[in-house]
Amino acid sequence: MSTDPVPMEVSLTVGKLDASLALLTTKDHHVIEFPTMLLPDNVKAGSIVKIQVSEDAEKELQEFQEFQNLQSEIMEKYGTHTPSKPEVEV
Amino acid sequence: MSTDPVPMEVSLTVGKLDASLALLTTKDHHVIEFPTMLLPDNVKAGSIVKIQVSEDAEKELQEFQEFQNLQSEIMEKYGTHTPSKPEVEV
Amino acid sequence: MLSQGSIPEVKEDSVGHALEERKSKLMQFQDLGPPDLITMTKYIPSASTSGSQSNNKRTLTPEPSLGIKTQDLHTHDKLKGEIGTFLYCAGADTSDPTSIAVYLKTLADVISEEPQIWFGKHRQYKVARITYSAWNAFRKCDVRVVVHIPGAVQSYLLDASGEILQIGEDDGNMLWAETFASGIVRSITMVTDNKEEGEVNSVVETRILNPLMSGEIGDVAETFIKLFPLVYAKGPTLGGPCDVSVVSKTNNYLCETLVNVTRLAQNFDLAHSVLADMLPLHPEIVVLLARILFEGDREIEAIKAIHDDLEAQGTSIADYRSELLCVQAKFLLTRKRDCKAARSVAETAVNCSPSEFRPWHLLVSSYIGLNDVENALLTLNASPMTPLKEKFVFKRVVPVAQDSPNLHLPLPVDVILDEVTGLSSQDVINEHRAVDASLINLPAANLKSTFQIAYKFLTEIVQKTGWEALLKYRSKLFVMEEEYQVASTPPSESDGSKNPADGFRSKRLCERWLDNLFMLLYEDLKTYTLWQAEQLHFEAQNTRYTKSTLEWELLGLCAYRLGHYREAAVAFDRGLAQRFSAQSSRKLLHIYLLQRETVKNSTELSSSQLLTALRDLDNSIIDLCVRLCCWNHRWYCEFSVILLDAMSVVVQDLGLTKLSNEIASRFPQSVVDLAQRNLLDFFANYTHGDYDK
Amino acid sequence: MLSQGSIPEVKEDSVGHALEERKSKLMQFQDLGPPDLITMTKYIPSASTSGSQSNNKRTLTPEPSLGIKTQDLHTHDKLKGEIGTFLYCAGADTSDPTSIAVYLKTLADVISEEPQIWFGKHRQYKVARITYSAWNAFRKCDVRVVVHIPGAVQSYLLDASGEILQIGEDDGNMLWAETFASGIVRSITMVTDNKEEGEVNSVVETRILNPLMSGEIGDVAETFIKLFPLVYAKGPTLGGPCDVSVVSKTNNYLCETLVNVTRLAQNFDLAHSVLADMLPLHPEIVVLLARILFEGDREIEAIKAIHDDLEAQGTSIADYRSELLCVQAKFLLTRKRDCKAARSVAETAVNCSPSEFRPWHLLVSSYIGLNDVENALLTLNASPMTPLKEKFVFKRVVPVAQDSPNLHLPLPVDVILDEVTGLSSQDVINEHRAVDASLINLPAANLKSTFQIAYKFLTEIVQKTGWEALLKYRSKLFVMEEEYQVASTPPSESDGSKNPADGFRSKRLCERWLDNLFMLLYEDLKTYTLWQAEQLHFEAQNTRYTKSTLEWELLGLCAYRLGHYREAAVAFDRGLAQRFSAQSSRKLLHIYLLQRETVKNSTELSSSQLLTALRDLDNSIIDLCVRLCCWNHRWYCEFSVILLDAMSVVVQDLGLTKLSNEIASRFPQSVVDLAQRNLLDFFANYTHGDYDK
Repeated sequence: MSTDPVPMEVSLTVGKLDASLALLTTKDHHVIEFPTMLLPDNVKAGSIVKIQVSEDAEKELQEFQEFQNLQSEIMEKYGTHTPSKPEVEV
Repeated sequence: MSTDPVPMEVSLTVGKLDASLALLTTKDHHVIEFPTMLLPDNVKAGSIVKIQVSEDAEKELQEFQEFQNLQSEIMEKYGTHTPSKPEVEV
Repeated sequence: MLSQGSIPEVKEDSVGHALEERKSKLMQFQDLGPPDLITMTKYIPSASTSGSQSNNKRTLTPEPSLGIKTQDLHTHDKLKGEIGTFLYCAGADTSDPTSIAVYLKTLADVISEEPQIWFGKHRQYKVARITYSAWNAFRKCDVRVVVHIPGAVQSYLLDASGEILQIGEDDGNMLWAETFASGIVRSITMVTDNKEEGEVNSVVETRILNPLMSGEIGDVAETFIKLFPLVYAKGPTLGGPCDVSVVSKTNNYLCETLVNVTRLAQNFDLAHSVLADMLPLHPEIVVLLARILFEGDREIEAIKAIHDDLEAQGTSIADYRSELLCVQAKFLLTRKRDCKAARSVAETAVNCSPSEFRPWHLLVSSYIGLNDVENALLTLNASPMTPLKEKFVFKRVVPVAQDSPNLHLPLPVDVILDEVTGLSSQDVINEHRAVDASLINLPAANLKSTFQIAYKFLTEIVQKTGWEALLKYRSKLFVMEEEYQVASTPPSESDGSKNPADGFRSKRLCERWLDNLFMLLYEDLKTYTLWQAEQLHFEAQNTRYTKSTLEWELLGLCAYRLGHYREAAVAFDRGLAQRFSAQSSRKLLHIYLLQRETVKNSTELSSSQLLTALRDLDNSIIDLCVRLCCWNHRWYCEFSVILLDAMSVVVQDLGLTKLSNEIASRFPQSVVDLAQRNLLDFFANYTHGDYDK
Repeated sequence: MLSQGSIPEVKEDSVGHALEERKSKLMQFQDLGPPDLITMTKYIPSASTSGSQSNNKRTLTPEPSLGIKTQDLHTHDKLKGEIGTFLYCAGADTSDPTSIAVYLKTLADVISEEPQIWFGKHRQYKVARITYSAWNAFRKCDVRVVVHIPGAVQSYLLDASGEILQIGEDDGNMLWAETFASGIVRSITMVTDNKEEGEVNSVVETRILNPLMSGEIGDVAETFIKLFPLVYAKGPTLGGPCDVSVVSKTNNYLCETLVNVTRLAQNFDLAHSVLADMLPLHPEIVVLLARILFEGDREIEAIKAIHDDLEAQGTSIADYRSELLCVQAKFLLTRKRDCKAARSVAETAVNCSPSEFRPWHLLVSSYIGLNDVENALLTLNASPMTPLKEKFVFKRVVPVAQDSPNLHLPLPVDVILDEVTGLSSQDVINEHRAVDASLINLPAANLKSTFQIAYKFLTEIVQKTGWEALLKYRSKLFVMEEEYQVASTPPSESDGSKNPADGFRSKRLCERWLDNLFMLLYEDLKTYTLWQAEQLHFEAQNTRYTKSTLEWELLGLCAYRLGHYREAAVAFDRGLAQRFSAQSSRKLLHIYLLQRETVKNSTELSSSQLLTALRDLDNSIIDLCVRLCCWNHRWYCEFSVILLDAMSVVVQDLGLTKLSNEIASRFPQSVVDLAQRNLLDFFANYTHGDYDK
């Protein structure tokens, strides 16, 4: 049912950059504010960078499970009548 | 002299997304406004994406040369005394 | 107990001016709009006028107002000595024209019943007509009721451009429901939104009533909760708290008011059942349901409701997920101090809604709770601020200068507590003039909205680290834009290889506002430290350390901002020993309530020690509340959520009877009556709390 | 030829009020600040006062003003019938206190020399003192000169908080240089920044002089150009055009003014040599140098300067690269119509500075030139707007209502051209009342700053595509936020696989402002089409199509916005045949100048046809300019860049002598004198142009 993840690749020109943000432009006139920190070292105004984006299904599932676990823990710890629980369970 | 290009890779969670922009957050609390269009299909709120950024030195050089060529053309076409030119050249 | 002394008025330049001014500004009203406006035409009756008018006396039944024109409503033969006056009003019952008319008539009667002291002279005024204008914030129209005395009652409607609208027969109920709800949200929000600022209203010509006690028919809180589903969909029209960047159906002033009204009236069961009925059609209501359950101390049900909803969402993320997670995170943080779980939940909320302040706020708070200073600072820096948003306050519709000769601000003589109601404002002004400028201009005192909250976090962090260590964290984590610019400017002869800005790669830009907060913190810390050192020095020399009440207040506020509550209390206390101050009293009240919590949860006290400590605190709280109640009354304000919330704690300890006796034993009768009316009666007759009656 | 009729005044509520008001607002002045302020204290002399004062007559030499206090300067024994008045002024010579004092004295003499018609009565006023306040925008301080008559001249300085500052001996020259430059930039910018709006100044109580003609000593343009390097570094303090989001050293009002002054005075050589001297220390000056070279028609040098600088930059990108590329792209686009090269250059400029509007603006324009509608729309949509920026206009420092009884607005009777100076404003108001509301409220007329520019592009696109095709492009390229939300809301029963929003992936979100511009365009097109159809219908029936002048003007403006200049000219022409209108005249003037360009470049006309066409156009241009010159004079304004630029074109054709004769043959003497003074004298004596003298 679900399609294979197709990574998107796009080439961008680095415009003005300051300590926090760089302005990147694509060939078809999108502008992206990108954290300077996430750019490779040595990148400066005028550089061209390639950005590849792909979905990380595995990590997604892992995070979802962690979230579910946390929610179960919270429910168990604060959402049940702790005194009455042993009586029912045992 | 110049160091080898080291691609940066970062994992991001997709938050709210609308027709133009998606808000992505990194584990260490950076927020990126990213064009929805550049995300893979099927990505939705809650998805996790991997972004790889690398410098494209080849393309950079190519663009630089194209720019130089354009500037030379402009100079030749509009920046020289066209009538006097043939006399000198031939 | 309405008296002439409780009605502030402003004399109009010409009769009808205030209504015209309001009309011309309807287009500019946003969100909740302005307070209600009352205007009066007063005259001095001669034998002939009073005679000729008594013929056409009519009852207070509203007339249908089809095809009415505004000018018809307000032109009138000019009466002898005729003047126009106006005041603002909040909290009156605006659920239908008759209720409004009854209230207007009461006001008119009070003005007419005896000669009024009017700019130094006695004037036997009669009121020829009196009008009420209430902004319907849902429909963006002005609802107006005019009472002619003697004569008819008329009501009409102006749209935002000032055109008269017909009230459709079938639509009338909905219109009045909205008008009523607008009024409740407005009057409650004005008080609750400005809790931190002491509920101060700068528009002095305003009468503020307790909206939950002013119902002409029926229980206002109950009516409001029951009407809630009718107006729910239009809630976002009313705007929302200043830390919300995009209001949603469950996150706006209407919903905040629902929670506040339910808590004040202790009517959790009704709110729960109303919300539960809405849930199938509006799944996002679970956000409010959980809040109401927590407020009503039904924690387990609340936790289950959140859990079940999240489970049902699965991987398909609902719009309101972030809001729901915030409710959960807040519970974990404030009630359970489970900072680890709160951190995870808040982080997920941030990922869902990175552009909203609240998820970030909870994440910062969790990191502080976990003593993770670095992440606390990083997330604080990343928090999206809302610099353009302001807390809801009343604003003047008709401009009036502070010292306008048209301002009639009588002293309510029905309640006298000398040290409070007799406070000389000239003395206060003189104190102001004499105070050290650096103390009065401490900039952290003026922080607004999200910056105020962010500053609170910074003070919590500095309490853990101290100033020197905080500075080290700052320079480890952040780079300033200027530093970066300097570092990244290429040297004149480029060496072609090394980018000097690379060293900053691991740091991030410190947001300008955060940088500014660091500076404000430095100012506060400097003032605090200097004061403490000075005081120690004086004490060591056995010299008396004297300050004016205002100075003590400013020092107290500085300590309060820094979270040094004990030192703040000392300062407020010393100041209050010299004269009354409303601001010092409110802050001290808040500190006592915090101390009360600490005492109650303390395991180190014997039970008799505990009882004594509680008794002492309760007594101090009662004292402060009653004084503040007098102060508010002196300024035409009969409603304070700060006082009701504080007193409800004491009522739970002592019971109403004992509390009432306690007050009677300490204050003069007029004050006792006021406290009875504005505080105790509320618990006795307008709440579903478990108090003895 | 200054007369009492050319001096508007506002009577103060109390003497000194305007100066106090200005002082209290100094803190709020931003960027260029307010126009200069002149205040006067006038009195009616009696025999005794005039006698007692003549003893201490002094010369106009400024006194040193050390240790002066403001109150000393303005208290004065109260004189008989003493009143205070004020007006604003722009363009006066503020290069030193003596020049200011001379100007003030001239004004005072004009007021005193004969009885003034003052609110219907003749009043023989004398001026006791007269002051001048000029905002030094570089240093953010107010420079004030007071002339006591008879008596001394004093000058002093107020900092932004209203404190008196000492003028240091060594610093005095710099202070006055800045004050002078502030004044020039302010008066030139007010006119050039609002060219599109017809240079309209809404603060009627202002005298506007030609700054380049008002030098008390020396050539103002020359002085300004020579002073430029001294104030250059502080240029960004003055702010910049509304389409600039971050002002830079070479992109701000100071630099714009340099270019405008150089062009007006035709003093390219001086500007070039001054800039060339700055270049070694300030490489970014190449941006201005190239602009000046282009303005002076030294294209080849300009192109070479740009080329060499870019080559020197290599791969290390200078801060000003984007600005320099913009200058190049604009040249390619407007002078060479080389849209392909312009596109490439503009694209590189965008990549350098994606957050600035101008590179995008040039890219959109290139795409339009290339008939690439899709990319034109996409880049238009991507352009960063500056909604918070406004064009520089004069604002009142002292509030005065439109119909204030304190406004003294005399009719300058020295120049009479009945149809212009005698235009009845009541007639215009009546026309206004009678006009169709839909015509008067066409929203595109009120577009500001970058939105105005973006709308221009949209009209250029629709001229190429037509409305229907434009709509198709729109829905092909863009999705509206609402559509996306609807499409991406999951169906109640999720099918778990398909995201219905996927279909929108190839489209982008249409910005709200662009969506709005589409709607405004629709309104304009509807109005235009309806008018044209109606007119055809009337003509077919041989019925006269009658409209008021205001209606013709509104239709003309609509056609003008849509780029239908021929139809616009017809409308303005018909309207002007009925009565004078300044706005219609200015727009028609602009259209004639465009037509003149077209005729000159036409290859289809024989040389005699061409000469006749040019002659006709020149005559029409002269006619409009002279009328507008009278209109401006009637409203106390003697300076218009629109008129100077238009006339310079005609002067180049005819020469000054012929032009002067032409005007003399058509207009009455007073008008001829005015045109000579305000237009022809400028070319003759204040420029370096190649005109016969």
